[in-house]
Amino acid sequence: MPLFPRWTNTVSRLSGVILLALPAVAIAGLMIVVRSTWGTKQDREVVQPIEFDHRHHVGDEGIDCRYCHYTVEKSPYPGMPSTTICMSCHAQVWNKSPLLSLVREYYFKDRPIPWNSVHNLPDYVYFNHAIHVNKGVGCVTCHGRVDQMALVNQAAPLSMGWCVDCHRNPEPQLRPVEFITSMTWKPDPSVDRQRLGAQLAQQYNVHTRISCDTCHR
Amino acid sequence: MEHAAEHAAPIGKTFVLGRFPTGEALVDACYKVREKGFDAIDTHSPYPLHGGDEALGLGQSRVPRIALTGGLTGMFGGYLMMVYMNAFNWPLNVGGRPPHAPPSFIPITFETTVLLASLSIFFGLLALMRLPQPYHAVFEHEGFRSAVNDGFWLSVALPPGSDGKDASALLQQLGAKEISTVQESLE
Amino acid sequence: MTTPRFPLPVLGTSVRPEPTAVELPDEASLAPGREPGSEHGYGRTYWRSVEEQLHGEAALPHRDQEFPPGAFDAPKGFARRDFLQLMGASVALAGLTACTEKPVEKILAYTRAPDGMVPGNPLHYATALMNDGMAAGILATSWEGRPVKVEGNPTHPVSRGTTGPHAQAELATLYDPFRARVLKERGAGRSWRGFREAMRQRSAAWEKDGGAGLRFLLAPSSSLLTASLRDAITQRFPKARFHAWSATPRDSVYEGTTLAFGKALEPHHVLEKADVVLSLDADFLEARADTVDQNLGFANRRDPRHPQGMNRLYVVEPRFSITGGMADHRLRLRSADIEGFTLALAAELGKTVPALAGYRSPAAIGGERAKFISAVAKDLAGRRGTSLVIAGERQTAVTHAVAHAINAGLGNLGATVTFTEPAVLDTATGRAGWEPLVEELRAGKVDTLVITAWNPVFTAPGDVDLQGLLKKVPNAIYLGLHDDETSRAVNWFLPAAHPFESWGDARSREGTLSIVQPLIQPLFGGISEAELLGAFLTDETKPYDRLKALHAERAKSDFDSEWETWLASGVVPGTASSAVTPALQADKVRAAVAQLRPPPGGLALELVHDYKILDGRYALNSWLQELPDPITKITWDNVAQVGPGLAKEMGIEHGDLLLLTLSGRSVQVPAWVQPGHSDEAVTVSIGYGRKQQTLGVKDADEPVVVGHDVYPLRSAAQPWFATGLEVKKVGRSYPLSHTQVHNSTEGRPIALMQSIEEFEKHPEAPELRPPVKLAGGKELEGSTLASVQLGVDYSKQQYKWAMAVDMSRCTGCSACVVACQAENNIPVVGKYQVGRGREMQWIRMDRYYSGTAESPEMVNQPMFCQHCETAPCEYVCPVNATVHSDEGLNDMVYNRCIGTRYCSNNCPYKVRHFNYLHWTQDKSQVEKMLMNPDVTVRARGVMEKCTYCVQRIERTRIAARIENRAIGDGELRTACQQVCPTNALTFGSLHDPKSKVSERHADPRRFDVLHELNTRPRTVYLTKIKNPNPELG
Amino acid sequence: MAAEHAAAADAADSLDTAPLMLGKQDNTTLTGNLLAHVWARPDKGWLLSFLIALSGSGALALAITVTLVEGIGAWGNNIPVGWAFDITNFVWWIGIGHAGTLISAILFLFQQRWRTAINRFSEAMTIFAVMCAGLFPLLHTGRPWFAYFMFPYPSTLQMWPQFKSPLIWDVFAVSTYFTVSLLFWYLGLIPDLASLRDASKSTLQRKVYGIFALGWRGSGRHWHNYKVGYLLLAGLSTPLVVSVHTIVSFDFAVSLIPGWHTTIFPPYFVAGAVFSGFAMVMSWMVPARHFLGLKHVITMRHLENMNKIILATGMLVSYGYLMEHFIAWYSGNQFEWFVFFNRATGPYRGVYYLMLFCNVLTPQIFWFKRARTSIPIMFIASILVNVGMWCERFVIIVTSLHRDFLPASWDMYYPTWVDITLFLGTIGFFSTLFLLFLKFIPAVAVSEVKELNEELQHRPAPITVVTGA
Repeated sequence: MPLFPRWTNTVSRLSGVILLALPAVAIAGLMIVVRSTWGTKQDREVVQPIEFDHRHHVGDEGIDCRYCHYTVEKSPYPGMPSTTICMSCHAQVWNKSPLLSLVREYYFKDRPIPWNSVHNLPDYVYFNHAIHVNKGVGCVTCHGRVDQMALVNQAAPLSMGWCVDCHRNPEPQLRPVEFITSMTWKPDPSVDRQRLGAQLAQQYNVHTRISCDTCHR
Repeated sequence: MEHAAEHAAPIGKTFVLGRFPTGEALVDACYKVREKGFDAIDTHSPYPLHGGDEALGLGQSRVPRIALTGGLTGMFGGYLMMVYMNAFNWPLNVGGRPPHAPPSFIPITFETTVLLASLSIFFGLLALMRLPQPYHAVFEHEGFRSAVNDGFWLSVALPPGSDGKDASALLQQLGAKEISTVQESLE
Repeated sequence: MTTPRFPLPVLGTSVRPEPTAVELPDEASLAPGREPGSEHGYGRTYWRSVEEQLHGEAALPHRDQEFPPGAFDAPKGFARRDFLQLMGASVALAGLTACTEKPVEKILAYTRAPDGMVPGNPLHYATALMNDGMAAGILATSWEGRPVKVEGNPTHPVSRGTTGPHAQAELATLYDPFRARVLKERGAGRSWRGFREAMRQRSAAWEKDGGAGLRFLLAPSSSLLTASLRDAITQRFPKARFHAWSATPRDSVYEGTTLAFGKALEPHHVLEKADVVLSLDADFLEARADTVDQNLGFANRRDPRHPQGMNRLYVVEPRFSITGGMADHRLRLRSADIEGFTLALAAELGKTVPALAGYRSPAAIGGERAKFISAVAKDLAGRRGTSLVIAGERQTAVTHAVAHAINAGLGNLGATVTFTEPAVLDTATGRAGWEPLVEELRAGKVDTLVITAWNPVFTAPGDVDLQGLLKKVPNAIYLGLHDDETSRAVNWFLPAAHPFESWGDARSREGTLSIVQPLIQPLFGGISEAELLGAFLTDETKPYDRLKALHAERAKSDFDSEWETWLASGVVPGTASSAVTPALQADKVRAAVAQLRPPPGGLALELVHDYKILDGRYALNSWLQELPDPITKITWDNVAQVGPGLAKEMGIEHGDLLLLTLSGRSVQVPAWVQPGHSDEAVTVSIGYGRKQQTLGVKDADEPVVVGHDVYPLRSAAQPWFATGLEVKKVGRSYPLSHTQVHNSTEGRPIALMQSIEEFEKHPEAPELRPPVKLAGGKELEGSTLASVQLGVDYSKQQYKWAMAVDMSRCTGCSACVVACQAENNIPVVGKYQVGRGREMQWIRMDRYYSGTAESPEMVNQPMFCQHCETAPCEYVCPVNATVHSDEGLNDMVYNRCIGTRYCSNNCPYKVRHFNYLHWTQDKSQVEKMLMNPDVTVRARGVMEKCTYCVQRIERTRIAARIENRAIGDGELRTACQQVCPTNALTFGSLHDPKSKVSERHADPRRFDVLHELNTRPRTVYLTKIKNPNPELG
Repeated sequence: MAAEHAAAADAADSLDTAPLMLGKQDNTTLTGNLLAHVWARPDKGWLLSFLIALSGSGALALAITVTLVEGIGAWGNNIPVGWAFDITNFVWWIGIGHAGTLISAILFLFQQRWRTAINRFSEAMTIFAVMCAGLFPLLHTGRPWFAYFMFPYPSTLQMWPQFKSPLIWDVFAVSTYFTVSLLFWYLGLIPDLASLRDASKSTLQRKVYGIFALGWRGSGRHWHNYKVGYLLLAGLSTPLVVSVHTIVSFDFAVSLIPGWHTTIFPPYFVAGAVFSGFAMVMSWMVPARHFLGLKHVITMRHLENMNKIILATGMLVSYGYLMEHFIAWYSGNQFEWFVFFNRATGPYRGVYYLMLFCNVLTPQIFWFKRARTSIPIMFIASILVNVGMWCERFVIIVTSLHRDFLPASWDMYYPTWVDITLFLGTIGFFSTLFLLFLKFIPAVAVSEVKELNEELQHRPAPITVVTGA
């Protein structure tokens, strides 16, 4: 009577193959996960203390981004609107709306509104809004169609690779600064995108750097 | 084999086993058995037999070619990987050294060469030897356990249909001590 | 650091017009020993109340995201740390970064955005810092209401845009979580209102007797506000008296002028004009806040190419001081003998200078000293009107007077030394200042004593038992930053507001008035001196209004607009006191001299204020404690410095505990054998030896005693030096942590020094032939060796950053080290870890001695990352964590670093520092406010090093690129360059041939440290040039 | 043909001083006593030593935990001494591993008959030593949980490793070395596992060994390929083993620190590795052959040959020292010269002189046959050599770092208890694995010994490794 029955041949070879394949599969899986929208947090829904609807303000009312995010052109930070800015309209408009009761409460108590940050870079990354906005990188390029978002969510992966890709070849992303905040601007199809980009890069003297100290300090 | 499968109900291979007192006896026997027209034979011994390969009429081994292929893959793969990563995909200014620095790439190239060669040898061997194969018909015979310790066995695979009488007889006359006919089980 | 702007102080959410003390809810909530940074930590209560009001507990912000009100996105600064911490701690267990889920960060915007503030861009507010009452103007860089960096104010005459180490470290004091936060009466919490009430009740009694028992012991001050308050108080209580006390009195200076000119005057030394300088134990180069301008004046004349030629410095002193290190010739002398030396010099000069005839040396002087004197005299006499004799603050009035006489005789008055009325309110801040008070205390005449001087119980000389005397005072009040010896001895203790937290004014040495404006609300509800004094008046006016009222009449046109200009620029124009040209009362001086007797021989005790913690007022400042002493390189300790001769004679070695006994009182101090130190004296610095919480130190959560207290040896009569010292070896040794164990260059061509003649003969640095030019002849390259490998072509880039250090100018004051620490969030590691060679300061101030142990020469070489073009650290990093930027910076990417330490091993300069432990862990909220949000806070296990302040480069670059212009030379300065009092450091782009740094790179004195390794450093050094007197050869 | 063989045999004989195998053996007896120690129940001695070794491994686990929780600060390392015990241990262990590969591969290529009895043993040692060594490159990093940055994988950062760094070479070299040694060892083990499988009485043992034996049945067709494969692996391992320690030496030679920046390092490190490796084999074999009753296959001849190699490599190492010092003086480079001056006179001179004693003087005793054949002497000598080689690495690493170019940066290094525990812990870990090996796997290559036995009995020729007709 032999030690092992015949079927063990198949089993043993199969298990051998699996043993080798397992780590490979695991590593591949991890790589896929970090690239997935879950890994990049793009699918994460961030609920805000106040139901602020960008669709309404940007889309319907067509308010320029810079009206609220007022320091985006001169500061690394886009500038979150101070409650005063909300009230500047909502003192007259909807000044009784229950939706805005919290805003009024914060305002009259002179307390800041604790917004939840959506685009959250690691703290060792120094992204500067001012330079990008001044050199023709539009809001929509990174933040997506905010005018169509009820609840703002992260549009781009914001991975280093994603940043570097653009820094290596910015031209296709550039647009005339007068349309910087436009959500709908499309380059005139007749002109070649790359050419237009190159021309803008010339005009705004864009030269992107990929040295580490560009973002890490 | 297929033929048999088509017509009759499948039956496992049959082997005739015979143990010989010494390696030399076994080797001689091989020649004789092959003269008698049994080509599907194999020896089983605790260590490689002298002239065993010739006795079984085996030619050049394929292992060296496998090794060479693996080695070359490792060599070029390794070097090109480094060139791509450090010189092509993202050439960084590292201490003013040239991004493509052949001397610095040699050690890893060597390692990858050896690594892939060795892996291909090992797994190539397993493939050539059809291992792992915990079950084989020869194990059906309890006495065959001596084959890896102190016994020298000759196994003759019988052509389909043959009952193996002639083979056993032959072995007997060649001086095999312990002769038995084993059949491969099907489950 | 964009182009400096001086915006107006923001009135509104971020900075309130006047500090307000916390109204304490009830005594119960004031359990003593409250944990720092918790309930009464700035902000905490604030936020909690809001959040709770609005949404209750649930809505409380994540504990790591608390920050001052009005701070926008401030979590960046803090969360960065926490994030890296997370990596360090939890990832260690989790194993993968992906496994750490960061909590959603909160963004808190202003309710009403203050005008002029752009969140994310720092503002610079002008204010002033005082040392013993005398101001130096500074600019504070403020992030959303959070001051995180101090710079000198270029428009201020004393600061001239630079500061010393203390101003840089002031922020560590401001954000010290161990600062007192509770107003107490005999240990029990009280409220500010309660205190005022108590005073009001007492004032009834004082009004009757005119305040006969009301006494004030104030810190030296030049504040006009304080002056006006004092007048007001004396008006209300005519018999009330004011005294000033400082453990570092400048009395002898004023007594000296009184003796020489008949009235107390403030001397100013115009070192820029002086060809020959003689320092009589005057350490005028120590870069103290009130005298920092002298460094620049002196350094400008150390340049061999200076039109008036290079100056020559003689120093006579007992110990080896910073100034002594810069001297061309030094004479070791006990302080007690310096009087005699001065007279001998005067006598010698008298031979040629008629005005000085008739001086006689009390004791016969021979040998080396005589030689020295004659040489100096000859040199001085040869430079009439351009020579200068400076007497040190530790010296006697007579020495000062004779020094003045010599200057007068040499016609230096009005030329190299000028005089103004003193800016300080009290010229007597030492013994003379408080002796009457002590008498009254002894007599028990004082019923109320208000103390704002820093911790007099601790700083009182050994023969005055102030603690005991205070017991006799029924109502003793102390205003202090910390709970200390004095606060325990009084019955009312008031937590003081830091100068950065309160309104006030101050004058600099030469009188210029600066308005002191608050940069932040009082963190711990501190009270300013002005407020305290105000409590003794009937009108409730706030200091802010008093101040404006006081200065109202200065305005030429519209007060409010001018007022804001004053605030913005940091100085009130036209307030510098006019120079007076006094007449020397030669006969009086001679008379005084006639009394002199030669001092007794034997060992002398030399007390000095510490370079780092002065008289101890900075003892709790961890940045200064960790700063290596400029001379001894010792951290976290004071030592008894002995000369090499004495050490040999007594068999003393580093760290041996010595028992110092003087007139019956004795203390134990660890010994330090100091080259160049007098063999007849033992020098100890005051201020150490207090049990203290050492802030930010990994291994010491418990309070520990730091250093050794030598105040007991001090006597009121002889504050600075006394003969008759007995020294005994205790037989035990004491562990000292110093950052440099080896003091000689081993003859290696590292820190080069040459005499002026050699320099004239062949101007190139000895180790270096003129810099080679590349093909094209433009590029100046670091190496002079024929290179085995081609350089990288940097000419395509707009800038090519580089640095140059002029070692002729560097005094080693170490201001840069602290500035770097403040700018780059460099952690403090504590005495034990420093002892293990793990200090983190990015600048290592290398100090080498040459020559004999008796009269060594000192070379200082600030050593930081050289940003080698062929950096050895880079090619050994396995993960590309340190690589070159396109502009030639040696980038260190913390988040890529895995910490193999190979780069440090392969760095020939050993300027990289490794986070061996998690230094930045568990900091209180208050400490976190100190962090510069522009710089990553490093976690455990990563390498770090000088980055050429890359965060400043990038900010300036972005600002410039937005305006589509290039960065101008000098627009961008590194922290160390900006602070340097002697302008020894230059930074800029080599592509601009006119830039300062290009000039220095082209200077013949330029040499590259270890250039033979072909590292091609971007940081180069200029040889130190000395100007010895041939006669003393 | 036969004539040549005979000649070769005689040539081999003239060197054969002592027999390679004692007594008359046949396959049955060999099977019996070579496998005996596997069947035997663990005796007291084994249990005791295993317990000690196990506690050593425990200590290692503790030290590792402390290091991970506290950080590298738990060690004595500082600036300037960024590497100390960690890398010293790494180099030491890697070096020890080399003897195994040398014996099994190089001696195999040279057809040294005496290798057969000891190769299995030393290969096992290689593998365990490399495991211990591998710990340190990982542990010594400040953030080991990011060590995967060192592997070339496509990351979302688009960052790659930096292939100019010797550390990366190390990563590849050590992992390759480990993999290849493991394959080589296992390949050689297969026939013996089969032998165990079929010789055992208990079904459980049969099944367990059976699984690892992969169903080996001593088939002639298998042997046909097997021999070639084994030979090729041996052929690959030979340059590999040389490359590994060469690359390890590059860690130092490629840097510019005086005392590290030396062209002689590669050969001198390899020699040192073999030196210490053989010593370690000796230290284990002497007791093993005694307790496992292998004296008849591991004879005095083996031990003596090994002692000869220890002597030879010892001389190479001594030559290395000599050259280092000579060149340092001859170069006229003051930094270089100072380092060696400092080694002999500086604060670490004790270690330096211990190194000289153990590595230069100790082996000299093997000039004498009496010493070469005396068990106690060779045992003590082998221990001393191991100590000496550890000191050598310490001297090279620490004394070079603690005083390099700028005197202002000089400082001292003192180990902490964690440093020491880590080192002793690895020794415990090594012993644990080794004792397990001795318990469950035949300590000598059974089938090879049988083959050798065959050879010796009717000595036709040395083992032929040429295949085909």
